[in-house]
Amino acid sequence: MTATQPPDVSTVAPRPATPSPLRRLWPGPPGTAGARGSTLLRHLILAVLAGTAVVLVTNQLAPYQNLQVARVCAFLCVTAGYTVLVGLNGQLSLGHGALMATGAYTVALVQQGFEEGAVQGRWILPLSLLLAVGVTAAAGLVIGLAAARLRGPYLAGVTLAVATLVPAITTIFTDVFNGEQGLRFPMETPPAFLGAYFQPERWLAWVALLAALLTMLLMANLVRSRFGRSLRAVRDDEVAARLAGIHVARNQVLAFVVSAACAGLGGGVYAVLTATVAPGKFALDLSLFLLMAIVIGGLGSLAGAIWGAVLLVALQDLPSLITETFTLPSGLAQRLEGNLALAVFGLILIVAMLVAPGGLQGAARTLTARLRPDRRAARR
Amino acid sequence: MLVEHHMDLVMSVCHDVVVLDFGKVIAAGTPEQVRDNPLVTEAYLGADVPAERPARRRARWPGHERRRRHPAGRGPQLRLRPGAGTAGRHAHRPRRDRHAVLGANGAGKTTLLRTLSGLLRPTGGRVLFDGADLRGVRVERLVRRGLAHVPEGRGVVAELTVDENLRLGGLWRRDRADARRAQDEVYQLFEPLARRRRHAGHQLSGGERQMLALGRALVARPRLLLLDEPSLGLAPRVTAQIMALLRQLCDSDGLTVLLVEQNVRSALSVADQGVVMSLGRVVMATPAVQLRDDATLRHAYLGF
Amino acid sequence: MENHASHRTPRTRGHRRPRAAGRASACANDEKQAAENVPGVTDTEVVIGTHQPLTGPAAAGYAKISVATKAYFDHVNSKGGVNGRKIVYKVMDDGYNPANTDNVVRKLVLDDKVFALLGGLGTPTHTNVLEFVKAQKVPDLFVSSGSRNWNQPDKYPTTFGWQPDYTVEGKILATFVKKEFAGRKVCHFGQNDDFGRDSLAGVEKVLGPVAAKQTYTPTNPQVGPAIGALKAAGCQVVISASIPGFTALAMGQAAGQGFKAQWVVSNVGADYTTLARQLGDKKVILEGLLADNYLPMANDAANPWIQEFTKIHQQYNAANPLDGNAVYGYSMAYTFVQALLAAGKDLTREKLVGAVRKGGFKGPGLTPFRYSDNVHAGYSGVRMNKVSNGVQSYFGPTWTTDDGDGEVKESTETPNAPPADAIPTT
Amino acid sequence: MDRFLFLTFDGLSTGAVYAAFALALVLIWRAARLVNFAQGAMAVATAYVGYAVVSATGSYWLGFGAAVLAGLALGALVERVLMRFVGHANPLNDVIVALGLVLLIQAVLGIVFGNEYRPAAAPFDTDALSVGGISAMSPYDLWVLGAVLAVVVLLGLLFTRTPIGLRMRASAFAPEVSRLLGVNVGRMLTVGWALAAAVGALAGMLVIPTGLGLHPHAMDLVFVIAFTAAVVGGLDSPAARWSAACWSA
Repeated sequence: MTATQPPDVSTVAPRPATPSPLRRLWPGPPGTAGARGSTLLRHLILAVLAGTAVVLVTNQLAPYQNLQVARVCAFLCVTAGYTVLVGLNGQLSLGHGALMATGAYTVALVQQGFEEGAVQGRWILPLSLLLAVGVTAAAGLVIGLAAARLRGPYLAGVTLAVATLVPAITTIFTDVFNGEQGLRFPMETPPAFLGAYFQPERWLAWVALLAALLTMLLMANLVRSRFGRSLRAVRDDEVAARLAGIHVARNQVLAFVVSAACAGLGGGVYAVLTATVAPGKFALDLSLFLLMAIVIGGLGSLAGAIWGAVLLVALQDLPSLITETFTLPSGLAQRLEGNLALAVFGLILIVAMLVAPGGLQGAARTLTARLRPDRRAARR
Repeated sequence: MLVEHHMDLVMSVCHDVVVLDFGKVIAAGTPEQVRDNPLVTEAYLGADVPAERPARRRARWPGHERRRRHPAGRGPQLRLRPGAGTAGRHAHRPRRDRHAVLGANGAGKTTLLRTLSGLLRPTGGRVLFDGADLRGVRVERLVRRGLAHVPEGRGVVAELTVDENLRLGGLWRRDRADARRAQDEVYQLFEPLARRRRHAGHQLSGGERQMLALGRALVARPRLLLLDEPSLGLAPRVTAQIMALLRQLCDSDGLTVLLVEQNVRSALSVADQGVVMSLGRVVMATPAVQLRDDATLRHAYLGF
Repeated sequence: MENHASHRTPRTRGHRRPRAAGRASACANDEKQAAENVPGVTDTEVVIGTHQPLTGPAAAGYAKISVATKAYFDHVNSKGGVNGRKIVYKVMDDGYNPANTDNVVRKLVLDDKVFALLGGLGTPTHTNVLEFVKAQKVPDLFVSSGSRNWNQPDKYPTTFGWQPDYTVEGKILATFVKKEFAGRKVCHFGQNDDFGRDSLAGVEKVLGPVAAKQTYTPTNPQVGPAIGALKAAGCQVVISASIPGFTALAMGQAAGQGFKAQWVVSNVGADYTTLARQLGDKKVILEGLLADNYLPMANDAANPWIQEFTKIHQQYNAANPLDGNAVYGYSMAYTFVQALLAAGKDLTREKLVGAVRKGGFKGPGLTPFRYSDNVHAGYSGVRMNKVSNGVQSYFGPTWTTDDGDGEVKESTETPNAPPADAIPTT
Repeated sequence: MDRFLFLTFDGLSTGAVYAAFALALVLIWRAARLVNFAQGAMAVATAYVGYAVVSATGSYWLGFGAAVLAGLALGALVERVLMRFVGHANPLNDVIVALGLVLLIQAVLGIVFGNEYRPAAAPFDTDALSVGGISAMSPYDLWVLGAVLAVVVLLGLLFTRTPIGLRMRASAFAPEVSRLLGVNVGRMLTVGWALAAAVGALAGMLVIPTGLGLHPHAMDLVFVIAFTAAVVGGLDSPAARWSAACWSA
C-alpha cells in the first residue's frame, strides 16, 4: 500500500449527459415492465405446479392426513401474510390469532345466517370467505392505524392486548358469539359431481389449498413489487425511506391491512375445516405459536412461512405422538402426558434459536450453499 | 449532487464545489479554487492552536503531585506490530508522549483505537501495554491498568447527570477518597461542569460534553489516554482549549495521549508524533513538526 | 383396483375430470374404507377414545376422571373383557382448548379409527366436535358435561349425555331452596356458558326471577366484583353453578367481604375434598355447604359400590385419591360396559346407539336414566348433601325431574347392589 | 357507595401487584432492551419453590424468602446460561427464546408438581376489615400494598444511591462506554435479571393466594395485564406505569 496521491484534477473531463449512473446501480433486470410480467408468470406456473402436485398427493392420502394438509394450507394463508408484516416490514404484531378469529367468526356468522334463512348453494363458501377477508382487512386497518404510531415492544403490547381482548369480546356479547362455546355451522361437503363417496377431508384440503395458493401467489408478487421494496425500506431505515418519497405511515398501515386480510382468509378457512369457531381456539397461545412458527420458519421468507405452517400442524400432533411412542408407569405417564411434549417443544424452540437464528429456511439456505461446490469455490 | 467529507473523492468527481461551515457557505467554485481558499483550509484543518496557555490559570493534571512517575520518566510504551488490526498495519512504535493518528475517513483510525482498548478483537498481532499483552484482557479491566478511552461521539451517558457521569469514571477504584478528590479536581479544571452538576448529559452543549468525557476519563487517573475525535462538531475555539489542555496534561505529567483526529492542524499542534493511516494501514509515522511544517508531505499524505 | 373401478363408473360418468388416474385411486381408497368392517372392532378388541383436559387450567380434578375410567377398563379386561373383547381406551389430551379437541377427536376417529367416543369432557370443547361426530356417525357416549346440547336426538343422533343436566339440577336445587329457605332472597352465581345459563333456567323455572344474578369467566379469577354485587343485592341464598376452583374462590371472597349467605352449589363444583384442598386453612367456611349429587359419596365407606370401587382403585389407580372424580370415572365406565353388553356380540355402531336408546341401565347412580328414542339425556335427578364437621353426606329424599316443565318429584328408585367384581352381566 | 369503596380498595392491592410485576418487566427492558415473556413462568416456578419451603418448614416467611432468593438465582441463571447466548441481531430472537422457556418451565412444573391447583396459603387474614360498617381492606391487602411499596422504595434507593445502581443504569444506557469505564456490563445484566426475577417472584407470592391457587399457568393472566400496563404506561416512564397498572386493575 502506498500513500494516496493527490488527485490530478485536470484529467477529469466534463461528462456527456448520460442517464444517471445511479440507475445502473439499482438492482433489477433491465426492462422493468417485462421483468414484472415474467415474475408473475413464473409465480403462476410455480403455483399451478405446486397445486397439481399437492392435489395428486391428496388423492393418495387417508382422511386424517388430508385434514392435516388442509390445516397446513389454512395456516399458510396466515403465516405468509404475517411473515411479510413482521419480517419485511418489521412490525411485530402479537394479535394475529385475534385477526384469524375475526375471519373465522365472520365465516361462522355468515354461514349461520344463511342456514337460518334456509339458503343453500355452493356460492356461500366463497362469499363467506370473501366477507371474512373484507371484515378482517377492516379490522387490520383500525389496528394498523393505531400501530403506525407505535414501535417495537409498544406495538407488541397493543397487539397483545388485542389478542386477549378479541376472545373476551365473544364472552361479553354472548348473544351474538355464544361465549366460550362458540358457534357451529353446517359442515362443508364435497360437491355432488365428485361422487357420493368422495372423501370430505380431501375436498376440504382442496379448498384450503386453493386459498393458500392464492395467498402465496399474491404475496410472492407483492414481495417483489414496488410495494414490497418500500416495505423493506421502511423496515431498514424509516428516515431514509421517508427521504426516498415513501409515505411511511401509509406503508405500514397498508402492510397491516394486507397481512390482516391474509389472516382473515386463513381464519375463515380454518373455521370451515371444523365447521365451528370458539374463542378458545384463538386464545393468546395461538398468536404466540404463529409468531414462533414464522420465526422458526425464517422471518420474511415465504418458504419459511410454509415451514412454519407445517410446524404449527405438526405441533398439534406432537403430544399424542410422544405419549404413544413411550410406555411409562401410570403415575409418571399421567404427569408426562401433554407436559412432555410441551417441554420438548420449548427445548426445540430454544435450541433452534441458539443454533439457527435464521430459522429453518435460513439453515436450509446455509446447507444448500455449503453443498453446492460452485458457490464454495466462489467464496474462496 | 454529492454531499461528501472525503476530499479525494470530491476533487476527482465534481466540477463545482460548495463548502459549508456551520451552515454558512464559505467557498464555492472549481475544486482548485476551493482547495486554495484559506477559509476552507482552516475549516478542514482547524485553526492553529494559540501558542500561549489559557490565561485564566494554569491547567493542572489532577493529582499530578501524587502520581508515580513512570520509571523511564515517560509514559508507557505503546507498540503496534505488523498484522495488528483488521487489515494489518505497519509497525509503529510511538516513543513520545503525544501521538496524533491522522487520516481520511475510513482510514482505520477509530478501528485502531477500538482494537487497542479491546472493543474489537484483533485478527492477529499483539497489543502490548507496559510490556503485557492486552489481548484477552476484558475491556472493563483495562481501565484498572491505566488505559482510558474516550470514544468517538464523546460517550457521555446522556441519561445520567454530570455528577453521576463523573462518579462512574472512578467507581472501579478501591481508593474512594482519591476518586472523590479526582472528581473535585475535574470540576476545578472544567468550571462549566461544576455549574451543571445536576444536569443530565443530554442537556449539555457539545463542548461541555467533551469536557465531561475527558474529565471522566481523567478521574480514572490513566497513564494512556485514547482520544477519538475530540474536536468533532466543536467550535474551533473550544477545540483549541481542549488541545491546549491536553498539551498541559502531558507536559505536567507522564500521561501518554493517542489522539485520533481529522482536524489535522489542531492535532499536530499538540502532538509530538504524527501517524498517518490510510485504508487500514499506517503509511507514515514521523515527528509532528515535520508533518506540520512540510507542506509537500502533508499534501502527499493528507490530500492537501 | 379393477373391481372397484367397475362399481364406480355409473356414479361418476359425465363428471369426470381430466386427472382420471388420480381420481381412480382416490375412489378406490374411499370405497375400500366404506367396505371395511366396523372401525375399531376386532374379535379380541374394541377401541374407544376420549378427549380430556390432562393439562391446562381445567386439568385440576378433572384430569383424574379418565384415569379412573381406564382403571375400570383394566379391571374388566383382566376378567376377560366384554363379549371376549378387551376395551382399549385411548385418552387424548386437549388441554381444554377447543382447537385441540377438534384435532384429537379427528385423529381418534379418522386416524386411530375408534369405534366410539366415551366421556369427552367439557361443554365448550365437546360442542366443537358435534357436527363432525354426526357426519362420521360415531357413537358419542356419555359426554362429561351437563349441557343440554347432548340431548338433541334429531340433530345429533349419536350423541348422549350421562350426568343430570344443569337444568334438571337447577330445578331440584331451586325446589329444595323454595322449601327450606322460604321467603329468603335467592340469587344465582354461574359460569357464563351453558353451565351457568342452563342452571339459571332451571332455577327460574321453579322460583321465578332471582333477586340477582352474576357470572364469571373461567379464564379470569377476579370474582371480587361479582361477589360484591351479590352482597349489595342483599342475597341470603346463593345458588352457584361453578367449577370447583371458582366455588372456592367465590366462597372465599364472600367470607372475605363479610357476606354471609347460604351457598347451594352444583355437584360439578361441590366435591368437598377438592374444595377443602384448595381452601387450605380456610376450609372451615365450607361448613354447612349445601350441594347435590347422583352417585355414591366417595367417603361413604359403607356403600357397597364404593367398597367395590375401592378394590379396583387400590389395584389399578392407587396413585390418586378416591374422590368424587374417581367415582365419576368408575360409574361412567360401568354404564359404558353395560351399553356394550347390551349391543351384543356382533358389535356395530348402530347397535351401540340402539342399546343406549333402549336404556334401562342400573348402576351406582341414585336415579334412573332418561334414555329413550327421543331423549339422549342421562341421570334424571339428584339428592341433596351437606357438609358438617368436614364430612359431606346425603340427607333427605332423592328427586327426579326433566329439563322441561315436568314437576320435581321424589324418586322411588331403590338403590342397586353391585354385581360380583362390579362388572355388569346384562 | 359501599361497593364502590370496596372495589377501589380491592383494586388498589391488585393494582399494586400488577405494578410490581410490570416493574419486573421494566427492569429487564431497561437492562437488556428486551421484554421477558418468560417472567410469568419464572415467577410461578419460584412460587412453587416458595410453597415447597412453606409446606416443609411450616413458616410462610421462610417460604417467602426462599421464593425471592430462588427468583434471584433463577433470573441470574436464565441470563447466564441462556439469554446471553441469544443473537441480538433480531429482537424477535429474545422473544422466541423466552416463549420457549415459558413452555419448558410450565411443562417441567407440570411434570414435577402435577397440573392441578395447589392451595396457596396467605400469611394474613384475607377477610376485609370493616371501617364504619364499610368493608375496606383486608390485612392481606395491607401486607401486599406495604410489600410492593417497600420494594419500589428499596429499588429506587438501590438505583439512585448506590454504586451498583449507578453501574446498572450506566450499562443499560451506554454499555460500551460503561465497559470502557471499568463497569462489568455482563455482570450488571445478570444482576438486572436477578433483581427483576426476584421482584417477579415477590409479585407471584403476593398474587397467587388471591387467585385459584398454585398452578403452572397461575401467572399467565397477570403477565398479560402487567405487560399491557407496562407498555401502555410506557416502558421508560415509571410514573405513567403506575397509573396504568392501577387503571388496568
